[in-house]
Amino acid sequence: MKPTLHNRKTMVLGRPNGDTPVRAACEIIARRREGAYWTVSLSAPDIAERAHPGQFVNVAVSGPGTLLRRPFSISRVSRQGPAAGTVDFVFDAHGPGTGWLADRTAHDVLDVVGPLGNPFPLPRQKVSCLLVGGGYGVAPLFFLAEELRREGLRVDMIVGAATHERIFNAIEAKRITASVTFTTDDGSFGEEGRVTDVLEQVAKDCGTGVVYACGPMPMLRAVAEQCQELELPSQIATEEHMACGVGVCWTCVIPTRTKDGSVRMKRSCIDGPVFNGARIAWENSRWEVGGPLVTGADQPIEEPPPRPTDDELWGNA
Amino acid sequence: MKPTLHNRKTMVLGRPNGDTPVRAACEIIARRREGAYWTVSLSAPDIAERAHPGQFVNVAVSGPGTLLRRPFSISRVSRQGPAAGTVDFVFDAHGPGTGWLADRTAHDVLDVVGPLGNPFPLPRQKVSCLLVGGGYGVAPLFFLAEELRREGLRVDMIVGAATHERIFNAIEAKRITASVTFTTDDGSFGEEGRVTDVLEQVAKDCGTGVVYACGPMPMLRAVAEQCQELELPSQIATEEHMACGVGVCWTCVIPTRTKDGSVRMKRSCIDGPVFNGARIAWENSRWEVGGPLVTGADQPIEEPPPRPTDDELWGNA
Amino acid sequence: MTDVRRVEAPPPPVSEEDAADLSAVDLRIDLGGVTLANPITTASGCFASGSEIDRFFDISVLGALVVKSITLEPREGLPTPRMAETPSGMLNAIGLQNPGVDRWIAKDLAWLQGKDVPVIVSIAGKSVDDFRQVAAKLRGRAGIVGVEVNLSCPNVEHRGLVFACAADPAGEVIRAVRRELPDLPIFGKLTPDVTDITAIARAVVDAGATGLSLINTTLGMAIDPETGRPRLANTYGGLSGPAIRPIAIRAVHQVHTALPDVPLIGMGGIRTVEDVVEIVRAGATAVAIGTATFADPFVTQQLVTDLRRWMAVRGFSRMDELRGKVFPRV
Amino acid sequence: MTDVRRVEAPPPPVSEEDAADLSAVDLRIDLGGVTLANPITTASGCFASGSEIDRFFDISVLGALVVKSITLEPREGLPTPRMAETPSGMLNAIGLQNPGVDRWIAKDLAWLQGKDVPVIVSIAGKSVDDFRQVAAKLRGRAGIVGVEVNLSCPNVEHRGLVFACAADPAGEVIRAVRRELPDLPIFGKLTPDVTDITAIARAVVDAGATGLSLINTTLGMAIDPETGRPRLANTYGGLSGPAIRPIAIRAVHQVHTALPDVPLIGMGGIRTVEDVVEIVRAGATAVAIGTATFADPFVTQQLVTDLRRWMAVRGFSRMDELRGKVFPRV
Ligand SMILES: Cc1cc2nc3c(=O)[nH]c(=O)nc-3n(C[C@H](O)[C@H](O)[C@H](O)COP(=O)(O)OP(=O)(O)OC[C@H]3O[C@@H](n4cnc5c(N)ncnc54)[C@H](O)[C@@H]3O)c2cc1C
Ligand SMILES: Cc1cc2nc3c(=O)[nH]c(=O)nc-3n(C[C@H](O)[C@H](O)[C@H](O)COP(=O)(O)OP(=O)(O)OC[C@H]3O[C@@H](n4cnc5c(N)ncnc54)[C@H](O)[C@@H]3O)c2cc1C
Ligand SMILES: Cc1cc2nc3c(=O)[nH]c(=O)nc-3n(C[C@H](O)[C@H](O)[C@H](O)COP(=O)(O)O)c2cc1C
Ligand SMILES: Cc1cc2nc3c(=O)[nH]c(=O)nc-3n(C[C@H](O)[C@H](O)[C@H](O)COP(=O)(O)O)c2cc1C
Ligand code: FES
Ligand code: FES
Repeated sequence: MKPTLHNRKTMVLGRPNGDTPVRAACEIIARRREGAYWTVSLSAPDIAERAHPGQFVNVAVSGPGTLLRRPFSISRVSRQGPAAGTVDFVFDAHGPGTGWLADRTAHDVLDVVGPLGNPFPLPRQKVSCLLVGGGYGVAPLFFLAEELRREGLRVDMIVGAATHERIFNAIEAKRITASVTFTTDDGSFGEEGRVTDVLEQVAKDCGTGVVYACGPMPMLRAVAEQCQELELPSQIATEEHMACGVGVCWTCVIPTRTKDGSVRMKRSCIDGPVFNGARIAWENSRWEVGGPLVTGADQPIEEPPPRPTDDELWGNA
Repeated sequence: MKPTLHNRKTMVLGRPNGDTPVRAACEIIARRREGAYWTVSLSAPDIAERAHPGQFVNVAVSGPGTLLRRPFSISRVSRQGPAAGTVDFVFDAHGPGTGWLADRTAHDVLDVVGPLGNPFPLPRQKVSCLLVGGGYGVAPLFFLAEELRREGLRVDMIVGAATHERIFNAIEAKRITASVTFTTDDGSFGEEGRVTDVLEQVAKDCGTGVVYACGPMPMLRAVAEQCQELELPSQIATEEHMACGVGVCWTCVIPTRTKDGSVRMKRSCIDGPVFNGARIAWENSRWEVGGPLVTGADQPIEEPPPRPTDDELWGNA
Repeated sequence: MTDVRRVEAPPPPVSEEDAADLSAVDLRIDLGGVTLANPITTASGCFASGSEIDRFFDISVLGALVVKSITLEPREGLPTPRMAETPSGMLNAIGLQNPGVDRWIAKDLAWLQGKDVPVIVSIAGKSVDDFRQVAAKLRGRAGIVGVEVNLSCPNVEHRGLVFACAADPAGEVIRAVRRELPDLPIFGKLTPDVTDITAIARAVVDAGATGLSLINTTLGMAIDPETGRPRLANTYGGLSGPAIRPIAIRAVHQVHTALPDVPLIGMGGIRTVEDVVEIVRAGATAVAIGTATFADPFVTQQLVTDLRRWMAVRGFSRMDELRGKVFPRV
Repeated sequence: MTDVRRVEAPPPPVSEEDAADLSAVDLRIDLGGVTLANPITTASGCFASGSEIDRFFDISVLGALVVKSITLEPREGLPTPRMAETPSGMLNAIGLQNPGVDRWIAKDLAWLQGKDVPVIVSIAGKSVDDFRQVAAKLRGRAGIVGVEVNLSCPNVEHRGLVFACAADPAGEVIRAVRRELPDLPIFGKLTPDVTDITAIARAVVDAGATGLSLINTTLGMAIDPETGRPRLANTYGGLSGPAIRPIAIRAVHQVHTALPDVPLIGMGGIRTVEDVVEIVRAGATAVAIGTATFADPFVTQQLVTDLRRWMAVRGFSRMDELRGKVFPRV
């Protein structure tokens, strides 16, 4: 039995090499309310070092009878500067696990496994990127936007939510994008409607080459299906109930289509959570698109520009 | 449906009359370490008002999978003065429930049901009282000692524990008694040995008329059996695993002997926890007396003085 | 999940608007021909015969009270320890301690008759004739609206296997009780520890039971790792509490699906109003609260209030809008 | 009770004195003729085929690895949601998703053969012949030290009842597998959802099983009170986790008492070293960890360390000083 503990001081368990997840005791450095959400910053140098946009952390929560961890997308990591070694995530407190998390305060220690899952693949071509986020799904897109900009790519954003309060960090969205369009279901901020009501126009205006999306599953389905109709490549960060988060239980599957057209259930925690939107077999999923979201989808697309193939764009992802 | 909430401000549920238990949200006013134990003071005016020595509170504890409350003897109540409306209990942190309690701090709120159980009956005759306590079982005897002294009765004490560290509050024991004898198993404080090694001599020296005891069950058995041999009336505060604490589950039973000699399983939470020591059918219980505890028990007692009957002493208790 | 244990702040005073909604909710149920004011009852053995909890609140707010199982002779039960806590549950092995039917009638039933609460008497026995004799003594007594037959007792005439483990002995007991009590609703109480609970359910109903109570505890064991001693004096005991709720929901749903017209008293780990709604949706007509009372003596009273509010807020007005209402996933 | 979830500080560096004690502990077990380095194994379906957890630690520290059940044909399993959390437990309905035995041998077994860990292959099927064919394909493969026959699968030839619900079909499956694998230890995996688990256990052993694995999940259900939808797409699912530990301890103790010479792989809610000792005392030879890995991917590795230390501190030196050691209460 070799010890797998490579860093006793900060209580981290895992392999010392840099491409595997670890389990770490992470002190909460800061927590703050942002609109309807909570942001937590953790001191987690081992996770920060290994994390890429689209990955998630799996956090142990407490409370009577709670057993399983709760997955949250990584919304930011700092590798340098005063906050070096921190990992942030953003959450919506609506159930017992997230409720318990909302009661934590600075200096409390969380038990975290991460980073988990496959990150968003970055395009291998110089294309303009449109990031579509709903609710707290916007947060990890900020982390992605940073990386895309570091690669010298144009980033536009569509940020949607039910109400103004649920628009996550509009200021940051404006700061890091070439353009941002807001939508709310009730029209209390930005355009009234859903992200898919503006997607086609925004994509046209911004010369979008690829779409990235994160948010509620019905929204993701609508975005992915619209992208397919618009012949826009998309990468979708999915969300399915996860028991383990590490690939051993097969609870978190998403139906995907292989190249020969058959449907395979892929584990979103290890083969995802990011999937190529065109490969998800949405019609085999339980996610339904709400009525208003699909309007406009049946209009014919004029002048389809030549598009790169998936292989050209993502390699094997 | 009549509301049974009679005091909204402090969140107390129960009947407004003064002889029934309540359920109350109780703020921790203070907690402190005393030797091997923790003392917690709760703001619990409704419980303080109704409590008598020998009764207990049933405290909800948390932690994964914990369901049942934990019973603790009331060690002190204040009805007047600056600490009016407080209820104290003393505990030994050894398991998940008591471990969780040890992590609470001032201003945390505990969910408490009490006061529960039958109190120690006070003698109806002017007798000298010997209080025998083991471990944390000493704490509720302080509450009893106060009441006995208020009745003008002489109070002596035997305080035993495994080690010096586990002798609860020796200073207070000295303060409130006419005499106190300490015993430790390892001789690190007071006499080396068990409480029962000194009981006969102390009782003789102090002219003891009645014995009250609280502590671990094997000690209680030894004390009760020794008292019976010495023809000393005894009142014993028992401790049995309790699921409900309020008399509805029948898990907490103690075998007692009726006047006709048959054994009846009595609920210690509602018919006890205090029982007349001579009525407990110890030989039907699971409690065994450790070897050294019973030495001396087979010496004949000389000159047995005339003793009051149970009825004369306790009435019906 | 939702096993909140802190004392909650009492609900804010009911506004006039709310009050209108609350009064629109009719919690009454028909339980095998008897109308109860609401579906909240007590699980046998978890509420004694009512007087202990009546110290906390007036127990007449409950839909009905199911008392601790009563046997022909007094029983002192098993040695201690009789209980052990387990993750989100507990084990018990009490051994049916009770004063015997005669003393129970004289003392406990007499007290209950002074309270305005419908009583369902749980009866137990070691042989078919035991059950029959207890039933006979209950005939014609005021206040009793039903009998629950605890079929999870060891049958001394049949290798000590519990009656509810096989269709034949379970049916035999019900027939004997039915003969003595032709007009009272009779509920057969089943154990989940069987290969096919619907087969036993069917046999018990065919034998004359009005309805079924499910589930009794499931058999479990715990051992102290240090000493190697079983945590219960009886070695094995019954597991109850939130841990078994998924088993209870499954059993109620299976039996309700097989026998949709049979009234069910559902129980097993019910603690919150969400749990009550869950088991009613699974098919329960009435809901019995057991172990939850140990954690909170007020829980049954609270659930009556909470259920009314839960329904009012969502626009439900009658229990049968919820009972058995499970919708397939799209 | 002891379901600690915080990351614990690592144990202090082992002093020389301690080291002496630790080395005095021999964790080896004999599991049906095969020697394993320690009793800690994985529960089928809770560790995939090892490579995912090998990212966290070297899985060769484990006594053995029981892989996810493999069927003849690839299976994509059931729709989602496939899991729901319950008090101290979870429900799952995966539907035996797996790549089929051929692809499993080519990819997963090949990977495992590169690791130094004994493999027990869990096999499943819809018919007796399904099991037989999978078994035949495993014959003579390196690295495989045993086969676990998942008898808790619905038997399509017999009204969809699971094989382990009756003695005859369970025995038939074992006989078929035994014919194909005359020399390998075979473990029959039983469901607790039967009236008499010892009867099934006996039938499975009589049919040629070397040992038994118990318990599989117990059938449960959860319903969303708001929507009335079952929380699982499959309506019913298997309950696992600490909630069912008392049922597992009881089943292992019952079967070990009835069949003391039969090696048992015990499982069901095991999470801490105290739980491991508890189920070994109940009668388990090896201990499989399931749901606990979901909460902590390191738990199996940790338990090997913890078990050695637990024994050293108390002066135990061999597993058979603990196995089956339950002492009656005085
Ligand atoms: C890859 C991934 C990334 C996520 N990122 C975020 C994030 O950045 N911020 C955020 O607020 N939430 C995120 N979620 C959802 C978050 O995990 C759930 O909201 C959370 O688990 C709910 O726990 P609860 O106990 O508060 O609520 P409950 O709804 O009571 O949870 C009960 C059970 O259902 C599961 N569950 C409930 N909702 C979801 C959901 N939407 N997705 C998956 N499982 C769910 C829980 O894990 C738990 O097992 C993410 C989920 C996944 C799978
Ligand atoms: C009437 C009464 C008064 C008590 N007064 C005190 C007191 O003043 N101070 C104090 O420290 N302790 C007292 N105890 C014992 C105290 O209740 C237990 O130590 C405590 O419940 C242990 O909980 P745990 O989770 O820490 O430990 P664990 O041992 O893990 O508890 C597991 C289960 O066993 C039960 N249990 C364990 N030990 C005992 C015990 N000795 N008696 C009854 N149930 C037990 C617990 O309630 C729980 O259900 C009293 C017990 C009773 C019955
Ligand atoms: C301490 C205790 C005693 C019980 N006694 C009886 C009994 O006498 N008769 C009976 O039919 N069921 C008895 N039960 C079972 C309960 O009535 C109920 O079926 C079971 O506990 C499941 O419900 P719960 O999880 O809400 O407790 C008892 C349960 C407990 C916990
Ligand atoms: C998600 C999941 C998948 C499972 N898949 C299988 C399986 O494929 N074959 C099998 O025999 N048991 C399977 N089981 C049952 C476990 O092997 C084990 O018997 C059960 O979960 C009890 O152990 P636990 O409480 O430690 O999880 C599965 C359990 C879970 C939770
Ligand atoms: S959550 Fe377990 S495999 Fe994905
Ligand atoms: S603890 Fe329930 S009756 Fe005493």
